[in-house]
Amino acid sequence: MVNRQPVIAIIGAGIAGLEAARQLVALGYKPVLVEKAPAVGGHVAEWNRLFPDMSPAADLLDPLVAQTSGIKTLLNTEISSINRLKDEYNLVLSDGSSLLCQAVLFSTGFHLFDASKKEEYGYGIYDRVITNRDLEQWFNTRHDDRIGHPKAVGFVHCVGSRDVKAGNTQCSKVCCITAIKQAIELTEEFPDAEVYCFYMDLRLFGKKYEDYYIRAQRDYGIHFIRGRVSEVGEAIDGRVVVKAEDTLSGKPVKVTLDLLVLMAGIVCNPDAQYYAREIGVSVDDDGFLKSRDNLGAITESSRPGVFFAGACTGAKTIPETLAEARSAALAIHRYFSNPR
Amino acid sequence: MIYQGKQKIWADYQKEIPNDHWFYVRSCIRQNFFPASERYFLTICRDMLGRDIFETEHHTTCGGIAYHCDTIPQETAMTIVARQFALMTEAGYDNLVTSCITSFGNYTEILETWREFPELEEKIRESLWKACRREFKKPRYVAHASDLMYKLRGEIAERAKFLLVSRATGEPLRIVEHIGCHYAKMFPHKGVGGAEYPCVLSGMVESWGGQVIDYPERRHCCGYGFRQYHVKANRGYSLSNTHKKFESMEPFHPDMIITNCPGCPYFLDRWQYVIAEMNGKTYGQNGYGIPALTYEELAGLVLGVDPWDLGLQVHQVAVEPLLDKIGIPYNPARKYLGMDEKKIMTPGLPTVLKCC
Amino acid sequence: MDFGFKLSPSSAVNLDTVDLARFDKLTSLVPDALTCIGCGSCSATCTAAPWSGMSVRKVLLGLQRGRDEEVDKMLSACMLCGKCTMVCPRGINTRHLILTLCRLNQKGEVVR
Amino acid sequence: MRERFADAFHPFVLPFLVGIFFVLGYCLVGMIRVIAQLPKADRKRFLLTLITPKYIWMNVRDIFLNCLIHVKLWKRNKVLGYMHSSIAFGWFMLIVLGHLEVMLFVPHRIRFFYYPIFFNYFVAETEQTLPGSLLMFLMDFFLLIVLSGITLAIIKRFASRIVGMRRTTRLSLFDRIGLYSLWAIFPLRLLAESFTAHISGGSFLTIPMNWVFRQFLGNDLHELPTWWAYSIALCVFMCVLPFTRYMHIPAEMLLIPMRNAGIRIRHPRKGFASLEVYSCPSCGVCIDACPMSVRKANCKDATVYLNRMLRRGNERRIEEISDKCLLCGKCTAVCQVGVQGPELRVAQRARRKYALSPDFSEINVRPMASAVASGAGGKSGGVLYFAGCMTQLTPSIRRATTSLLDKAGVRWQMMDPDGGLCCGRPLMMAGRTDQARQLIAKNLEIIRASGCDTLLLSCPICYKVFREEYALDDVRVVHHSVFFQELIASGRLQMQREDELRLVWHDPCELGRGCGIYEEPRQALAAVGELVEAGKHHAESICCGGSLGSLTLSYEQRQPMTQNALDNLTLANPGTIVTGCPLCLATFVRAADRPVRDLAEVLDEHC
Repeated sequence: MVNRQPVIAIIGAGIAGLEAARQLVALGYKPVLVEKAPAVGGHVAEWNRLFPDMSPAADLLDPLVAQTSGIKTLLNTEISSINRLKDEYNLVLSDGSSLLCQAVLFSTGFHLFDASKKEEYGYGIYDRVITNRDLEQWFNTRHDDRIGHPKAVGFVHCVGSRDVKAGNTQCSKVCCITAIKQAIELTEEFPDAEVYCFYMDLRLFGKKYEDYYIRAQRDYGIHFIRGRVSEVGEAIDGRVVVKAEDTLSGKPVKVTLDLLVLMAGIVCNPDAQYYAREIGVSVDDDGFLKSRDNLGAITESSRPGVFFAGACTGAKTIPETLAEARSAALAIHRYFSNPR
Repeated sequence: MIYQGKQKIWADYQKEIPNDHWFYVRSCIRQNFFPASERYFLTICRDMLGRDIFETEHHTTCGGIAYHCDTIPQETAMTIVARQFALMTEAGYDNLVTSCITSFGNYTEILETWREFPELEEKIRESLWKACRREFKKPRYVAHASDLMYKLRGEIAERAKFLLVSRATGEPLRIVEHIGCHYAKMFPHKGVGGAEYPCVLSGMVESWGGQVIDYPERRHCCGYGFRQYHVKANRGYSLSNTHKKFESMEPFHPDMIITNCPGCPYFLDRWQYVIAEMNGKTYGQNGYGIPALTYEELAGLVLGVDPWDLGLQVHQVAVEPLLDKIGIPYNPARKYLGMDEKKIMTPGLPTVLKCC
Repeated sequence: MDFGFKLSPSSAVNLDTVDLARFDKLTSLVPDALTCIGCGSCSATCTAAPWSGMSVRKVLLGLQRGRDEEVDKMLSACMLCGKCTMVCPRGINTRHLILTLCRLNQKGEVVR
Repeated sequence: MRERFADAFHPFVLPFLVGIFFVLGYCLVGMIRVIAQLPKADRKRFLLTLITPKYIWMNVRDIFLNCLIHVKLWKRNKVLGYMHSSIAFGWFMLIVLGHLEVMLFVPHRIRFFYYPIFFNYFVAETEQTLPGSLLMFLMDFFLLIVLSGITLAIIKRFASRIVGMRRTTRLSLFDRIGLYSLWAIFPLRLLAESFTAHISGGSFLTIPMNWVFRQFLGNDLHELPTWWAYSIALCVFMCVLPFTRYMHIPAEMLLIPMRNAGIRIRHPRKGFASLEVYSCPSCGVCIDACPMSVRKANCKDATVYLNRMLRRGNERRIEEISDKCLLCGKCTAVCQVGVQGPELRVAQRARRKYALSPDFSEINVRPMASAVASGAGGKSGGVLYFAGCMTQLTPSIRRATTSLLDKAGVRWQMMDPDGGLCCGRPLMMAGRTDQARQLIAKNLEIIRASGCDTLLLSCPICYKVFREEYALDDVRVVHHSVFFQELIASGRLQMQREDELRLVWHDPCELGRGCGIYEEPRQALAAVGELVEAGKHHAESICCGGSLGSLTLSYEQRQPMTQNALDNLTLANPGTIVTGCPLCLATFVRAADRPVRDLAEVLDEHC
């Protein structure tokens, strides 16, 4: 039915959006990337090195950005509203203009859980408490007064994940391996530091993740304590006193740390939820966008012409996100090639 | 410590506290522990700040202790509480202010339960009617007396005769605030400032010139724990928890502890003597203890009430060093004189803990 | 003065003060000891366990939590039958681990 | 024959005299020390055997067969056998014949040590006599034999594969000196005797060489230096001998009588042990044999190196080698001298100091004892089956064993139905004998209580220790392979043979080399299918790599050993690998490409 070149709006120019755009171009379409940030790349652009091979994030991102540089990309552009026409969608953009498209691809990604909501951990209150993102940025910039030269560091897994009280019951999937990656990087940075990981379960499902875990144990001597941190206090010297239960010995443990890293979990991008409601795409009870079918059609919504890629439907690793972006591109291609 | 961080959280936990017209219910145990506190709460609110606070001799316990000791079912506690509400309704009030933290927790818990299970409320209304032919309206606002004091802290500051600063150095006093467990730990949104960083007391301290110190075991229970202290076999456990708090606050050298719960000031005060006897260890400056005051006593001091009228002589830990530090005048001779200016007996001195 | 009750010692483990000398020496001699994931296979299959509560997992944990008496009690129950070595999913040579540990004194020195 | 010199002396004999007295003195002192270091009981026992005709005969025979003829080596490798016996026996004969000559021609010189050695220098031939020329002939003959041996030795040194050895030991400096001086001795003797053959006479070897030399050597100036060289070579060899592997020559001559007397290793460095260490010829046969040496790994941990390190007192290596060993006993099986590598190591482990030792005194086995007692129902006799720790991990063995017992209608009961105590063998292997004794005492209590007359074991590790360390005189301790074979032989178990079933039997170390049980399991298997043999089998079977003997080998290090053992077992491409040890089973199952079963399982399926 491709009587004229259809317009495909891709909301969010993170790796999912960029990869999908790249594939769509390869398939002969002219997608439009809408990004509210001043630059493309999304979260990955903020990351330093990526598990499981410690490869620089730039190695992944730069080629992707280079190959999508020709594609029409609206930066600093938010979407004030979307409305559904017959078999088209009208995006009203923050600059007042509107974008009429035949297909919308949600590559809106995720939001990092706001760690300050877990008040007992004192993020934003104690000087020595930071998040996984803060640490990752420190790896990039080396500027963060909170870090200094720690002798004892703690990682708290599942901050705002698998936590009814935080309104997030699902597992954020990538935090365990991220914590291990960052713990290893910190140990390399500060070899004399004792590093503790407080976990509920270790979920190291991915390729090479387990080897990584073994290395963290044997080669880096990182201490893994099975138990959730209950509360954090501040000692007179400004260091943080962390309390948890070591559930394997059934004893409460207390440790004073120079740095506490909160592994903030992954929640759905609230903008995505808003857009979705506007065009009647349902949001799942975990807060992420609801696919037509979680097995066979994860990239397709219940609405014709609306597609998903990446973390907007749930926590994803980078390979998963890229794979979904590609399959979303194909789904869009199928959508335009087969007459409805 | 990032102060803005706390302010941000406090902003999320503000509760509406009406300015006037309160129905006051007392605590079961405070009158024995620090009798002047409740009295001066009324004096300050009514006489000094001209608020309308009503109380009736007909009110009883709220059943909180019995409930938390598992000696009565919640329905019983609810019926008792319903009766207090009836008294309030009959008196024509709909703001309830409690002197006791456990009562506050109990009232809050019951109202929340009724909100979730209206049929239960109906049942209680029925049993109250059967029991004493009374009916009640639920209070529009339930506050703890410390909430009200928090609300009035500004007015008190305006009338302040003394500020919580060292007269010698002009430095603000270092003050530990201790919040009763039942204040906000059950329902964070019912307490001023929430459960993790409550500002109900720290708010008073700051507006009266003091400096709040935050220490690792700040959140920890004072150790009273109804099931612990009341059973002698568990009393050591009760003591141990208090000890834990003192060990944790020791390096901060606090000038005083301020609390908003009946049990806490009592145990934080008396256990200092017991610990001193057991371990020979004291936590205040040169052999003294750390005075543990109620917020009413503190307000009284700020407003220039005579320490002995505030009943500070019934504290185990001597308050004189604190008074001297602030520069509050007092007459040592009057310390153990009763209302009738006749000498009540002078207590014997402990062997370790230094007292005056 | 006797009040009829006492201060009870805290059951909490203070990781700031735990002495890891023995554990560190052990892991320098048997690095695999670090790779324990506390699965409990060793305890489940242990021949000595029914008699003594022996558990290699708990031994390793106890060392890191400063519970030396428990550790020594468990060690002195081991019969070296080697079943734990057979079942360990991380392939830790638990017999070597135990024998090495038995050679260390509380200060973590190899006795000669 | 007449003497050439009235004083019957020449300075060139001095080096030889120095050497011979030194070596004899050294050995004498050594011998006395070894005997003195024996525990009292052992010493008494040993000295008694020296005057018991039966033992005397045994000793003489063994020394002759082993030290001179090297029969064991012949059986193993003809070339090596010839090489060794030619040198040893040939040299021995040269010495004997030398003395015969002296006694025959100049009897009054027999008291001179050097005379028989340098006979040809000191005498001149007057007339040819039959015995004379016969002796001369024999001398040349044996010299030729020895020389042939030496030639082989030289070839072996530079191309060991030719004589069928993959890896040999690297020689220490002293060993080299000893080796080269040994090589030198006999060619020099040949030269020396050839040079003097026109005076002293000679035979088919020396006479012609003498004639040849005389064609181009005008004078006799070179004669004396050669005799000097010969004497010096002897001196060097004998002086370095105590510090070389050649020490095994004298040591073995004491080792054999001691072993015949049944002396055992009690201390890793003293008495019998030191004798074994010195008896090691460091031929390196144990390197190839050692299951740990697969893929060129752990070559330096073979028994030959343990012996070398024990002689050098390199404590760190001694400890390392002692702890690593699987204690499979194969090195002893292939050793020409029979050095007991495992026993040496266990003795070494037993010397170790521990900060903490097991204590099982708390364990109360009365409940188990009364359980088996009531299980026996007051009746004495019957079979008590002890499954043991490892069988708990391989319940199939336990099921099959008990099922077979039922099929045979044997009255039996379990000793450890819900798990029991360890048999103590693993502790023994770790050198913790006293602790093992505690467990043994506890188990004895249970066994005694059962009143059984047979203790049945499906685990060779248990079997060995029950057999050797438990005082169960009135109770028969039997491994299930033997027990079931008897039941089959006596017809109480009827087997259906399955012709297309190809089975290979893996001899578990503890059962085969450990207890000498090889045939019964094979006979039993032959009753159910076609039995094929592994590449190496019986006493030379290869350890599965799972052995409890090793204290330090990691799982990764063991895997290639297991694989190697499996490759050896599957050479004849059997359908099923059968073993009689739960540990071997569990180890093989992980890596095998075909079914691995316990003997009991296979029998049970065909019964």
